[in-house]
Amino acid sequence: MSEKPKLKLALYWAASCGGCEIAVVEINEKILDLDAAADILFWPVAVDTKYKDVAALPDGYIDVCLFNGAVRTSEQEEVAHLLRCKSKVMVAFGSCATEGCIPGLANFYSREGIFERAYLTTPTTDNPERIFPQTRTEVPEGELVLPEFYNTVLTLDDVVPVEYYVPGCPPQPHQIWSVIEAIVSGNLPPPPAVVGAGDKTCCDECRRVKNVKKVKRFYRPFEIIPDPEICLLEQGLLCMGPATRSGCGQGRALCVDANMPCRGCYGPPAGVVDQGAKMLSAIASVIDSNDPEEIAQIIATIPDPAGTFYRFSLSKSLLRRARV
Amino acid sequence: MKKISIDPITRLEGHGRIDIFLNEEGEVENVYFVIPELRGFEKFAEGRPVEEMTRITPRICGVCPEAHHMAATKACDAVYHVDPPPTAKKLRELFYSYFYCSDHATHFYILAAPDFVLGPDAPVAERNILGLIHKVGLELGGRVIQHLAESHEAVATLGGKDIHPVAGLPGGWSKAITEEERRRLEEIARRAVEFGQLSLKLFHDIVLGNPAYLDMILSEAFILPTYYMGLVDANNKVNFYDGLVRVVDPDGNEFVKYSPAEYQEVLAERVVPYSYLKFPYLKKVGWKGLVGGKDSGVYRATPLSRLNASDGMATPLAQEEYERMYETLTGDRSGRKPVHHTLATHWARLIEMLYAAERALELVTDPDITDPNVRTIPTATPTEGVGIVEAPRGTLTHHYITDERGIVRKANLIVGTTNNYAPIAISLKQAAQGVIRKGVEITEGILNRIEMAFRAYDPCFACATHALPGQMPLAVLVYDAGGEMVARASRGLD
Amino acid sequence: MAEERFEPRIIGFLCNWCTYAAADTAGVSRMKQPPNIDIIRVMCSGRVDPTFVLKAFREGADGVLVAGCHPGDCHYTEGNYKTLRRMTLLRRMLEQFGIEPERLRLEWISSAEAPKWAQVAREFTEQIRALGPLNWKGTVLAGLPIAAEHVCPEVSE
Amino acid sequence: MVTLTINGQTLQAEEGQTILEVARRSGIEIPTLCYHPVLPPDGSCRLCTVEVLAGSRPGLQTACTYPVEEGLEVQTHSPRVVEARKVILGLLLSRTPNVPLIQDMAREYGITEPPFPTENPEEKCVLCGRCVRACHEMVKAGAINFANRGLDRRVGPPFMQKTRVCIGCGACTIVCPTGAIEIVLKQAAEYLAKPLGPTAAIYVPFPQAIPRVPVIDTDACIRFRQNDRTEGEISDACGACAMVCEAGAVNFEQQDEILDLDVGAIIVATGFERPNPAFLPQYSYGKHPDVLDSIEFERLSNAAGPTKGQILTSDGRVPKAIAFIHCVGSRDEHANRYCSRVCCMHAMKQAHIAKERTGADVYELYMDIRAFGKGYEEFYERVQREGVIFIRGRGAEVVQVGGKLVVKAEDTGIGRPLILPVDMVVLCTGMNPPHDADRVARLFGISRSADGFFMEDHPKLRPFQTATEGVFLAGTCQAPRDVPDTVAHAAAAASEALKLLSRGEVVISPQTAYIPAELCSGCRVCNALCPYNAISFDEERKVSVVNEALCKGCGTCVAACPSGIIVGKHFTDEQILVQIEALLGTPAA
Repeated sequence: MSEKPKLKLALYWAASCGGCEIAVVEINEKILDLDAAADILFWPVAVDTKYKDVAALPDGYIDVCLFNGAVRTSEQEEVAHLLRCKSKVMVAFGSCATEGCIPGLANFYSREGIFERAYLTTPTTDNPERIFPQTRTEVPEGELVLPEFYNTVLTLDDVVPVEYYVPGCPPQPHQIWSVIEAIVSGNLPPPPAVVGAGDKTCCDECRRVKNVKKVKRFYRPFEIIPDPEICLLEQGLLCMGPATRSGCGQGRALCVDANMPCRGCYGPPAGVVDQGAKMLSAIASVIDSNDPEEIAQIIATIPDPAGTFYRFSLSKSLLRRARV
Repeated sequence: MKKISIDPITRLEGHGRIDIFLNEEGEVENVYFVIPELRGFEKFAEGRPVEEMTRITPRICGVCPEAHHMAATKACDAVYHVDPPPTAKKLRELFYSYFYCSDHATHFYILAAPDFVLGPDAPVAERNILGLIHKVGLELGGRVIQHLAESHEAVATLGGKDIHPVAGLPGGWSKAITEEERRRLEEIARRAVEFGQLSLKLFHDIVLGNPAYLDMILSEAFILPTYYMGLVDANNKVNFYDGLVRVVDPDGNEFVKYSPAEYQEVLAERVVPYSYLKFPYLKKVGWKGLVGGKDSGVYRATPLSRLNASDGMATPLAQEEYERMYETLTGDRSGRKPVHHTLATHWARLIEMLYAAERALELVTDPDITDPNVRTIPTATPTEGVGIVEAPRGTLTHHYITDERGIVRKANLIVGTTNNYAPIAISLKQAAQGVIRKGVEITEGILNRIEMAFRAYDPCFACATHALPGQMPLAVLVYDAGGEMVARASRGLD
Repeated sequence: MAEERFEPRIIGFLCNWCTYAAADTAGVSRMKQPPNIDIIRVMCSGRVDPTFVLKAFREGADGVLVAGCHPGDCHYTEGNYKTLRRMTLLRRMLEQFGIEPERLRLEWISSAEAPKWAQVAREFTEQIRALGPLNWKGTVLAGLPIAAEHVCPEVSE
Repeated sequence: MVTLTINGQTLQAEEGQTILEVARRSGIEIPTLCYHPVLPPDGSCRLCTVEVLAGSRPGLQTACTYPVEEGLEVQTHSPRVVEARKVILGLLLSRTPNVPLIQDMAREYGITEPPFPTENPEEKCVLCGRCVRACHEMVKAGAINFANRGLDRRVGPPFMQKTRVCIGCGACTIVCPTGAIEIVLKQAAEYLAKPLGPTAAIYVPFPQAIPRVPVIDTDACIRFRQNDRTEGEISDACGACAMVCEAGAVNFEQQDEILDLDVGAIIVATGFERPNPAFLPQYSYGKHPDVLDSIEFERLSNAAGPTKGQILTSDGRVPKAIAFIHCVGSRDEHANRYCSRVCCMHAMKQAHIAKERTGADVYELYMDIRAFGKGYEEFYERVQREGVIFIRGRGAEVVQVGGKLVVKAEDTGIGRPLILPVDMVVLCTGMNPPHDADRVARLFGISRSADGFFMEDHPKLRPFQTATEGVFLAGTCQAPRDVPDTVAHAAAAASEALKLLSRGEVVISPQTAYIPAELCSGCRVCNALCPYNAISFDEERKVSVVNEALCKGCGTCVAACPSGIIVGKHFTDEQILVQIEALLGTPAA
């Protein structure tokens, strides 16, 4: 790869936790190979780039932009547009940019609800004048500005066209490296496409024994000590594995290996339009009863259907948010 | 009046923007530190099963997800009134110690060390981990990368996943370890202890050995007397996983010592209209605005704070270094506590890293550590609970109130960096006042000196997105009285 | 009344063997029924993937009707029980999305029950009319820049 | 083979046979008392004494114990023999002067008065020991035996006490020639007294039964009851039926067997279940012995039945009035809503027979007469002509008034309540689906209609086919129907099955599910969902596989597949999703 002119790579984050960057660093010694293979534009430590300078770049100057984080503020949307213009290839990197991830759960509530909780009703809050953050604030010395906080968490491809998606919360380092290699060697599939993950579901990588599923009652993870050999769903634990894309563990399902049910961070597999709906359908299907009463009782043992089935994908779901 | 806006990443989320206003004399009039980011975890926690908080809250921060995972796990224990088996507790602390090894190393080598090793005035493009490796040589660089890799490996082995771990649940830990895993973990712990000592040696040689840096550390611009907060064990030794929260006043006297459940009596958070982040302060002292000192409720929760708030370290090597640091920093070598040197935080961080490694070694060689009994099934009706751990960037508090089914009705979170919002703002103002003078040309180096004050806190806003490898993109905008920009220097996309 | 009467948009997923036939007969026998229900035929109510229901709401349906054979009477032995389980769970989840569970209705109508079909069609339409519009696209998702036209910002200076 | 002569007549006989057997076979009469064909001979009564003229043991010998031999020569009525028998009969008559059998035998030999003083004129037991042998040799119970000696000799259980050893089989009463033994034990008495049930433990279910072979009621059969005693080991008790069956057809070892057959078509003809009218308490069924259901009446009027076809009340009288109540448990929201389709006609048939055989007043209490079949209406008219009284009005209640049965009903013709005193009530019951029809349905992948009968694939066009290709329905398992309709239905099913077999292949609908193996992750969520077991799991490749020959295309698995890879041909997700978009894209109708 060294013959070719060095690749111009940009990493950028919006509404995310930073785990995606940490994951990039966790390619460990390979970080040096990355350094050798590509020029990293504003991976902010790496280069000094002003907004102006970026804006001044010719469109498509950047080869690949790895964009992580959801779009939650006016500022993030604006930058997404800018980077889209300057990048040949836009990659939604990680669960947030791809499907909203856990911060997307905020879509069950409104901006007002969130503000009220954060700035008024939390027990430690001290806010006698009932102040809320403002996009513009006059202070004695002048004016201070804040970006607008959207009512709904959006995904990157809501606001700009995206060529590739790298799922995962976070994308696992071995997958990141495979993606980087693909980028550097130009072996990317035709867009739009999901890269850095499998085509099947977690169950394919999961090492537990799977049998015919019939569930009489669902359990919460702390309620039972599951058999380490058998499929967790069969033991009544709501495991999102069946409706979750494979790829997190090389030949295993990471969370399930730790005796904890999958929560779906790699998003839906290829064939699935709406991860939550599919998981709901599967879960309901394995309920072992035909009696309406009993069915209701069994379903009552599922504490939080929406928050479980859409743990990571609410922002990309069909309904996208709750009506509040 | 002139306005200098140190404007890191104006349009970037998860970072701060610093507006500095100058008076006609060109002196710093005032400083505003703005956080344009909010995600609302406290709201959407509502309606979720409380045990899921251990898997939801880590997404507050991908840099210290282990801290949120652990705080949530402990809060869940409290909510369900359940006491985990001893081995479960040990596994949790073991996991947490490896996490400290990795997190402190990440911060020191990737954020801080470049400043000291390469010098504050080195070109930005070099002032990063790669530059560092070139400077100190691949051998040490390799050790750094190996140490990070290994401590991540340990965290993953114990927690199921290294970033956003999953093993914690009310009443225990989902996964016991095998003897084979234990042996590998011990090996990692032993190397981590060596690495901790090596890092301190590096700090001594390069930083303390260099009078320029020592002066900088000791200089007025980087001294801020405040209250200090930290978690301590029964003997008032630093502890990250469990214990009581101790707060000492700027003179080092114990101000309060509280259990997690009592946090509401001690802490309050001030809302301001120009930032999405609230300013926590000590309720009893009260909110006096952005000033330090004994009369202001402003406190700090950093590695240095933890050391200030404690009576020492629970492991021998760390304790030795602890004493050395205080002797060095108290002008009269009295070893008196507390010390207020913001930049000494780096030193404290390395001491904590060594402690974490030693602690890990203690735990991983504990005969019970491979005991398969790591779960207690909760039986009590869930109600309410508070969980507190020391996140690397400050005391982390999770508070949940649930219904009888264990569904979260209310949640309150005071995350690590948030504790330091006020002191950071103050430090920035000090630093600015220290370096920005009439007629001084604002160079990149000037900026970096201001930023160093900032970086000492290892800020991670909204326990938030962390510029990685970690440096705050920063821009200084110099405006004249008319508000016209007259000078600018910046780094990062702004 | 002055303002125009609200005409609900309803999607009906009908089992080929019972309700679809019933609806057919109802039509052929000139039974009075509202035009608000648009019918999608499936071989069995068990084919109705919750995705379809959510899709219908997302695309603007104010109500969704899923109808199949009476319990014990399923052409495929027990597909309708699976439907019962799915719709029960789905209704509960819709509540979490702020959608009244009544907007999703499950009915058992055999091929012989054309009058019942007509009656359900009338009832359900009125019920939804009473609940008022849902119009997800037009309200909840309104104003989101979803798949909005991407325009490059002006290059300053 | 040996040759012998009896009374000068030369006969062939087999080794091991006794003189008695040979004589009887050849129609030569020799009186016997203690002899019983299924009991080992005893020779105790000596009535069968004959005179052996030539043989190994010449002189007077008991024919029942003397085995034939080459050149044997026997006289059965020589003067010596007659003298001997007179003495024996004299003694017997003196012991049991009032037993008709003994009196008759004695009279034949000219003895009318007991030659000796009589101990006890009521004595019936002749101490022949048949009962003892039956109890020991046959029943293997050994509950009774001889006790005491000489004049005090008698038969009974140990110490003449009730004994647990007796199983109350009643065998002793059956073999006793003089009726000296009376059974007091309930169980056996009840069994033998069952009014309409079989009269023995081995019987032919009904004369038209095919195959027409007897069956053994193992609950009643002595041999099987003794099995229970010997913890399941085959006991050698009784076996009388086997001894007398010259074809040697009786086989006690026969067991139920489960056979695996590879077949190309299956005809389900599991029939209906006879409703028990007891669940309609107003009809007093089971409370009064003369309230019968149709099947019981059929049995009663059956020439091969317990009464040889005489229609009698439980106390053996010829009824003077009989009421037939139609629609019992049919057309009734408390029971089956549907019409039994058969009870009108069988009620009329039974009324016809009742009228014919008893001349009683016969009432038919009906809701509507449904005589829809060929010749049915005509039969209806005929029965009316015969004087059967038809009253339109459902029989409301059957009560006992002073031991007599009274039927309450309403005559809707004249709009008056009606009270009919009768001797016998016949409840015309209909047909229920078998109680375990659901299990059968699941087994064959058949569905059931709301009434519980198996559901045909199409009410008009595929009335005996099912949704499962190759599985057909015949007769009342699909719906109540009478004999001609059942025959037609069954024949149609049979011919359809043959069509299938001759074609050698099954036509399946194209709407099937398909799993692309390369995409399946083997979570097995779909496995339990298929009502036709069309989805199997390939342990090798760890993927689920659809057998398209079994799949009916309902799409349940498609909707359930969490990885969204199962394709529902002709009803794919894509197709349905665009339908939704199209429908909602257009303005409301």
